[in-house]
Amino acid sequence: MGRYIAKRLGMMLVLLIGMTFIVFGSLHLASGDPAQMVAGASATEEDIAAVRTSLGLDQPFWVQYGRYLKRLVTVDLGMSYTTRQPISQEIAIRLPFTINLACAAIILAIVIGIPLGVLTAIKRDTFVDNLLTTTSLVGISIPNFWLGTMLMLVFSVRLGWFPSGGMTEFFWTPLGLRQVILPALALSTASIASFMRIGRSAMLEVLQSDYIRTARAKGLGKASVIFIHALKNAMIPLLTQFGTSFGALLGGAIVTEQVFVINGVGTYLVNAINTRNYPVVQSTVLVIAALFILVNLAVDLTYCVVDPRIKYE
Amino acid sequence: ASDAGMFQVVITDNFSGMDPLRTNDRASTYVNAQIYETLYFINREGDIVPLLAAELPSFSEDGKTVTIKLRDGVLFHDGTPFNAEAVKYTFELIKDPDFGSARASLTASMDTIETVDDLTLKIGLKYEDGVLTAKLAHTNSAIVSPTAQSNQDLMIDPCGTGPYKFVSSVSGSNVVLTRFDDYWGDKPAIKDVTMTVILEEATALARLETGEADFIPSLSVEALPRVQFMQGVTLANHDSAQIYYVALRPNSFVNPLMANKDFRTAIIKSLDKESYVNFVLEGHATVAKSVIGPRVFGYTEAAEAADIGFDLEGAKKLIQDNGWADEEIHFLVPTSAVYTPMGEFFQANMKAAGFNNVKMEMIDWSAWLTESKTDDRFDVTLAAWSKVTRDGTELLEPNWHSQVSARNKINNDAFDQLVYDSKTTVVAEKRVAALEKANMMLMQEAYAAPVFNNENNFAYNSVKYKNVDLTADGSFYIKEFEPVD
Amino acid sequence: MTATPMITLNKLKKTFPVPGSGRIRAVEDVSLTIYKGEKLGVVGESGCGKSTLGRVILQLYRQTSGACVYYGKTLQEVNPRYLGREVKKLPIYQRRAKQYYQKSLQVDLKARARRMRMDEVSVRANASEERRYHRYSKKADMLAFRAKELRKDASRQLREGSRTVGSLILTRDLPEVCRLYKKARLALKEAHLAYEELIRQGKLLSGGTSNDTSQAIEEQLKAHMADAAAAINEAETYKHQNISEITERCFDPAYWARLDGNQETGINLGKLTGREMRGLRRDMQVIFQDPAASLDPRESIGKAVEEPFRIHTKLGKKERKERTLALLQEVGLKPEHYDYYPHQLSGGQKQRAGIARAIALKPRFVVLDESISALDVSVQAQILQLLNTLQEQYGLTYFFITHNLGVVKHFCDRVMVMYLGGVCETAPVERLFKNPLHPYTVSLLASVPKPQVPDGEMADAPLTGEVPSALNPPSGCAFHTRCPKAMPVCASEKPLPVIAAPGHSVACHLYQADKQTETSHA
Amino acid sequence: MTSQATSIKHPGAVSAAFQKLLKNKLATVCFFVLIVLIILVAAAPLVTPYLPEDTDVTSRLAPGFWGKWSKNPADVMKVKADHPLGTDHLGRDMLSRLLYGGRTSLLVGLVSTGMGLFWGVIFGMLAGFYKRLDNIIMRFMDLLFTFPGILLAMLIVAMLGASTFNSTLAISIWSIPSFARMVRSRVLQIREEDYVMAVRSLGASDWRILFHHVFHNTLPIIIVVATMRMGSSLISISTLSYLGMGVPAPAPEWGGLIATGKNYLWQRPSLIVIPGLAVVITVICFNILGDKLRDILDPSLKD
Ligand SMILES: Nc1ncnc2c1ncn2[C@@H]1O[C@H](COP(=O)(O)OP(=O)(O)OP(=O)(O)O)[C@@H](O)[C@H]1O
Ligand SMILES: Nc1ncnc2c1ncn2[C@@H]1O[C@H](COP(=O)(O)OP(=O)(O)OP(=O)(O)O)[C@@H](O)[C@H]1O
Ligand SMILES: [Mg+2]
Ligand SMILES: [Mg+2]
Repeated sequence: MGRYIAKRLGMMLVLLIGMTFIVFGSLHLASGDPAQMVAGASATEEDIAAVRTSLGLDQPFWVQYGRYLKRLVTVDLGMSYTTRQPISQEIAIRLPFTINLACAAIILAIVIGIPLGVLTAIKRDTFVDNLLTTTSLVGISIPNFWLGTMLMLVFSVRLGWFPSGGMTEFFWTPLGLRQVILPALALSTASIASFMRIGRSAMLEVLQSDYIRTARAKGLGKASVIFIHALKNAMIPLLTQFGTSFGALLGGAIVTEQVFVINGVGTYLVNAINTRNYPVVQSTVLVIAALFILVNLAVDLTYCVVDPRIKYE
Repeated sequence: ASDAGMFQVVITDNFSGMDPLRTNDRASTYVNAQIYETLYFINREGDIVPLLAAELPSFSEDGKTVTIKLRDGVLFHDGTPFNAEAVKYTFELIKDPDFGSARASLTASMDTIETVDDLTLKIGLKYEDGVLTAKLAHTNSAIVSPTAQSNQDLMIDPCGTGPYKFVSSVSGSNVVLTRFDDYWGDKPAIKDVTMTVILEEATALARLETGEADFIPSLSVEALPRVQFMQGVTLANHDSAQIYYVALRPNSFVNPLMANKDFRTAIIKSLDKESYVNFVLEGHATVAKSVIGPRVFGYTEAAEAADIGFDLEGAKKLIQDNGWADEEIHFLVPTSAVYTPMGEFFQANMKAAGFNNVKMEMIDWSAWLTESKTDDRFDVTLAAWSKVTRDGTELLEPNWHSQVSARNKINNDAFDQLVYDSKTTVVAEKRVAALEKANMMLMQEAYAAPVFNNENNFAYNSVKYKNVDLTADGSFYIKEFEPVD
Repeated sequence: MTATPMITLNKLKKTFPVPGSGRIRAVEDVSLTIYKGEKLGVVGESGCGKSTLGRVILQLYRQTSGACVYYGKTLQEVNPRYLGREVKKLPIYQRRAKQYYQKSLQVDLKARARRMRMDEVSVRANASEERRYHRYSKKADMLAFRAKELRKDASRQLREGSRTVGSLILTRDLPEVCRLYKKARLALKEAHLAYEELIRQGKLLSGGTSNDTSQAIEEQLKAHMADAAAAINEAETYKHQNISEITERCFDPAYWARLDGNQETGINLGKLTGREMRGLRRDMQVIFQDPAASLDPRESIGKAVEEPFRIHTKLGKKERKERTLALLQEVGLKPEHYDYYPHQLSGGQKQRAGIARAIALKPRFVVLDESISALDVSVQAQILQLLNTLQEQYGLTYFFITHNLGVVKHFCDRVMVMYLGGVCETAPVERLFKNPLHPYTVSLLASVPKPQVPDGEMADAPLTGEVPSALNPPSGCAFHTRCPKAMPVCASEKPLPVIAAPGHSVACHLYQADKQTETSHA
Repeated sequence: MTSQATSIKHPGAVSAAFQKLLKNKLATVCFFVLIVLIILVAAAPLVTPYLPEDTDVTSRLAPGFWGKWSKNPADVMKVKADHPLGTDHLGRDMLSRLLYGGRTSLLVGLVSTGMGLFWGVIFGMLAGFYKRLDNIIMRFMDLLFTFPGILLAMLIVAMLGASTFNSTLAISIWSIPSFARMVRSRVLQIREEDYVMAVRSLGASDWRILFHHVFHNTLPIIIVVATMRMGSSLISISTLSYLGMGVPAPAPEWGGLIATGKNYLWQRPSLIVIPGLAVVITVICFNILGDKLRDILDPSLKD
């Protein structure tokens, strides 16, 4: 198990470093002169040259990359071109909202997805099963920015049930819950479909197991026991799906935040891309991807607890 | 957030920071106008009145020395006193090329700045400056506290003399202000203010509708039909000094033909600005025929004769005669609720006139600000001008003077001279004459085509607040607003 | 059987890694010579490594160690690149051998020192002394073991070197030898070019009759070959002279002979590059055990059988099809099968398609991996007849893997019996059936169901018990767990093959030390 | 199940699968919807007389045919027979914008799927076939996979600038890893098949084995994955356009139409509902087709 953990950690480190390289390298190639951006619109050639030297932009690529890594280690993500603020601070303010949204969405996905999956398994090959299975395909086919707008149109504009956007509190407060429900719903459709599939296959397995046969033979059919048994069965795929879904939700949150005007890292990133605020783009992408890697690491490590086989690997 | 006493302002533009000397975007101006003050102020009638100054400036015989008396008993938010030192410090900061002022030209005419006594300032000028007083009313020349400026980053931690002082902010997203109790003037009626940035106008409107927002200072035309029917919301407009124009770059590296006046004329003739204003803007603006608009110093009706105007047949003929149909025109359009449809519409216009190869490029507005100044970036672009100073020289000089403007690059000596003439005298008639000529030259030479003079549309919660209004340049002063009862 | 060897296997070994639990030893130290034109039957229980051996010979699996040398083509025809590399490496082999050996001597010294100390300690014996004694003894054993390993390493180096130059690897004048071999190689290269040119012309000019240019080339070829031979001859003069003192055995003529025996005059398949091996593939074919799996499901039979023509010849489309149809007919398929896909054929038909594909280019050596087991009896006979005819026509060599001892009896010339990856017994067919020596062979023959059982033959018990796992085969003789005649030595020591009679070798302790036992069985 | 599983093991599999597909009502509907859509989009000039950029501001924001039944008399008056889906804020015909926009969307989807497929298949085949390359290629793919959702595409657009080509490129790069993974796992299986060894024993070069045998046998899975990927590529391009990083205005694209339509959500919700429905329906059709194809071609993929 120790080796397993060490291997995972090493892998994560390699991925993180590879990622910094991709992010740094790709924006290094980007058009536009960062020195010009920093120096401002009215800067002269000399100003720009001075900025370039002071930022080390005249150094060879590897030196710059090395410095970049060094700064990253101290959680120094640089300065935003537009606000001249440390990016790490700006991200720290916004990240909680993005995570709030992603978490709410994943909870929604689990809470809706798995029971529906179990239902389809119990009603296997009936109309209900076919309908729900096909509907789950619809779930992954709707662009979430559009769904978000539609939800907003219906539930906040027409019906006025929920606020039409913004996020000021976390989802466990009453206000936060009202704020998060529409964006989380818009965001989670694809994940609901995935969790539904897991619920379905886990339940099918349970229904075919000896345990159920004996239970049936004995004449019991305690729904809750079956359900818990199914959940146990679904633990590993559930965890895996949790990892991948979380990534998908983080990615989707970038767009959903735009629709619902949530001041999260997604909005921050999109603005930065539009204003060519490269340091911000760089850091935001890095933070989102690193978060994803960390969540997957956590998932991997949880396997150790859940799946006894891994201990012996 | 439904704090009863909190006045909720929703801004639909990107907000960059709270240093008045370094920010020039609309959202920042909205915020900074509450926190900082200038020496002079242009009121709704267009008259310049003293604000932090005690009286209007007195010029010497030759007009090259100006003495300014300051108001007594003014305090900065950090408790330091406002005095001649502070003004001198601020102006020198603006002058300092290393500082990176948003509008260094505000102090361009100042040669020496001396403090005569604690409340008197003597400024030596390089030339007789007709725009000086107006410039001192510009938010970018707001007076900052020297101690605060040198000790903290005003971008995130502002400190001025204004009626409101800074409480907290979430970078780029909202700013909370509260009444400054040691304010020298009348105390504002509204105590607490939150200004929130919501870029999606639809969402902003939803907030207004649900009462989560009290005031939106600028609304796009698209929003108006919706706001009209909102309960308890008053929609108002105010004609403004803002001018939208099409800028043509005569020495573009993209298409060298831009140097040809007829080519530019053909472009301008193809633009159907009347239809644009009447239909797309649904009449919520007036068609502009002069670069210097009616609400700006330097406007004359005579200048409107120089406007080339929409002439589809003329444009077609020019294009056909010269075989310009396939000439590439690089049309750079900043993305915004106003510019995007305008760009699309004008591109369709140019196409209808026979330009088959108009390459329209959409670019974020703040990126446009920097990139449009680079050389081989565009042939034609859209731009707007709006200044607190509402002075024609202030419009022409930064945008077209060959020494100052990097964007439009007309490099026309005669024009430069006219602009120079317009600013180096305090005699109003002389200034107007020079500005008229320069204005006409811009239009005749097809360097620029005025499109429309904007109306500022704004909406507020009239159940809770009254006296809500904008100034002609579109900004507002919350200290004038009052709660109902 | 006056025979020229076709393929020799030297301590061929193949293991498969099994994730988590070590390695399966599918083929263990198989040494064997396959002669030109013979039909070698290979028998053994399921899983004993027959298929694997066949595939390793054809380099479909790369061997884990050992050598597989092919004599079906001459060196100048192939001119493999590894020769040059090997020649260049000769001094390295020599140097490394020396280093290993020197090191082993040092380790030996240390071991001896330990042992001396141990002896001192052993005189007195209280508890702590005893512990020290054990420590020394353990250490000494370890050192001795290391010395042995190092010496093995040294001789491994020499063995590798000897594959190219035989006992010349021992000479002090190795640089000179290398130079000469390099010269020979360059000549070979020229010869190879000339040979290829000849082939090309032979193909281009129908009938391949020699004209002036090709005669000139032939002459060049001869000249280059002569050059190469001369260079090698000159190198040979260094043989057994000026021997470098690498190991203690260097001056032993018996060792020289062994090293000379290692020298490969054929082509070591394991060292060929993929491209070179591809060139040889048309000579060496395989017909797979599972006909369904060995045909690409998405390729028609015609296409599959045509594939060799596409790969190795420049025949036109029409010609290819003609030949293919002829081939199909030859193996008993109908022309309409040309457009069939594998799933539309019966098992036997698929097998025939596989056979057709393998013999398409008239190979010299064919591995038949239970290729006719799936056929019905009449067709089996037909195919065997066909294989016989082909062999007579083209002098083919067969490596005939089967479970059907009857077929072996009638079809093969020689039989090899395998058990758990190793060779138990190799013998001419009549001899093996008349006089099986290895207990395993005896049981195997006894297991064949016979229509009537003659009374006297019930003495041999048929095979019983489970086949041990190839993951950790039994120590010593692999068969000892099931052997009716197992002796204590069988469990501890691996029997070496011994020549029981001309052409008959057997690996069993029964015949190891004492050859008289051989007769007892008969 | 087993009969299905074996049914893919022959060459007519794809056409046979297609026949089977048409036995499924839902799949048939989807198939024909897509066919109709492609025909409409390809024949756009015949369907509508307007070009997508033709402005007519006098009839801006006209409602579509449904306006006839509107309770609002102003809307009823605005209905124009020749704008069956109404017009946008510049008076451009929505039908033509929808159809020409569909051209862009489908084309970008197709090209990006194709490009992603091309490289994904190459990387997947190399990784699956050569153990030496496996690690390096797949680790790189893992790396690309660590950018969740559309983030990688956004990074690429941020780097290259927004344009139709760049967004196509971004989406295709983004889809390479999932193709590569799928193909690799299939190739790993195929590589161990006897027929691959048989062909090798004939002396076939690796290239021949890879492209004549391995590739052919990965085809079913490639078809399935590509069909489903078409759906996600379409979503991606419309998302990028919505964010202003995809197809630049004024060229119509479904996501871009939604983005502009959003400004008129209250006056003319159809401006956003219609292009949205177009995206959803198209993507659903691709996904359902892919799903059914998977059931038929590769039942092992079904959980
Ligand atoms: N590709 C492989 N990977 C791992 N192990 C293998 C592989 N191929 C064969 N083996 C193992 O090697 C051993 C020998 O297998 P092989 O196929 O050579 O047997 P065989 O003698 O041909 O048997 P049969 O008569 O049943 O065909 C077996 O234990 C088998 O499990
Ligand atoms: N799917 C198919 N399509 C067309 N022809 C087929 C198909 N399957 C079998 N055939 C033909 O039907 C005949 C009988 O095939 P079948 O597989 O039943 O033979 P079999 O009796 O099992 O023979 P074998 O002993 O060789 O396995 C063969 O000629 C074969 O080519
Ligand atoms: Mg076998
Ligand atoms: Mg059969």
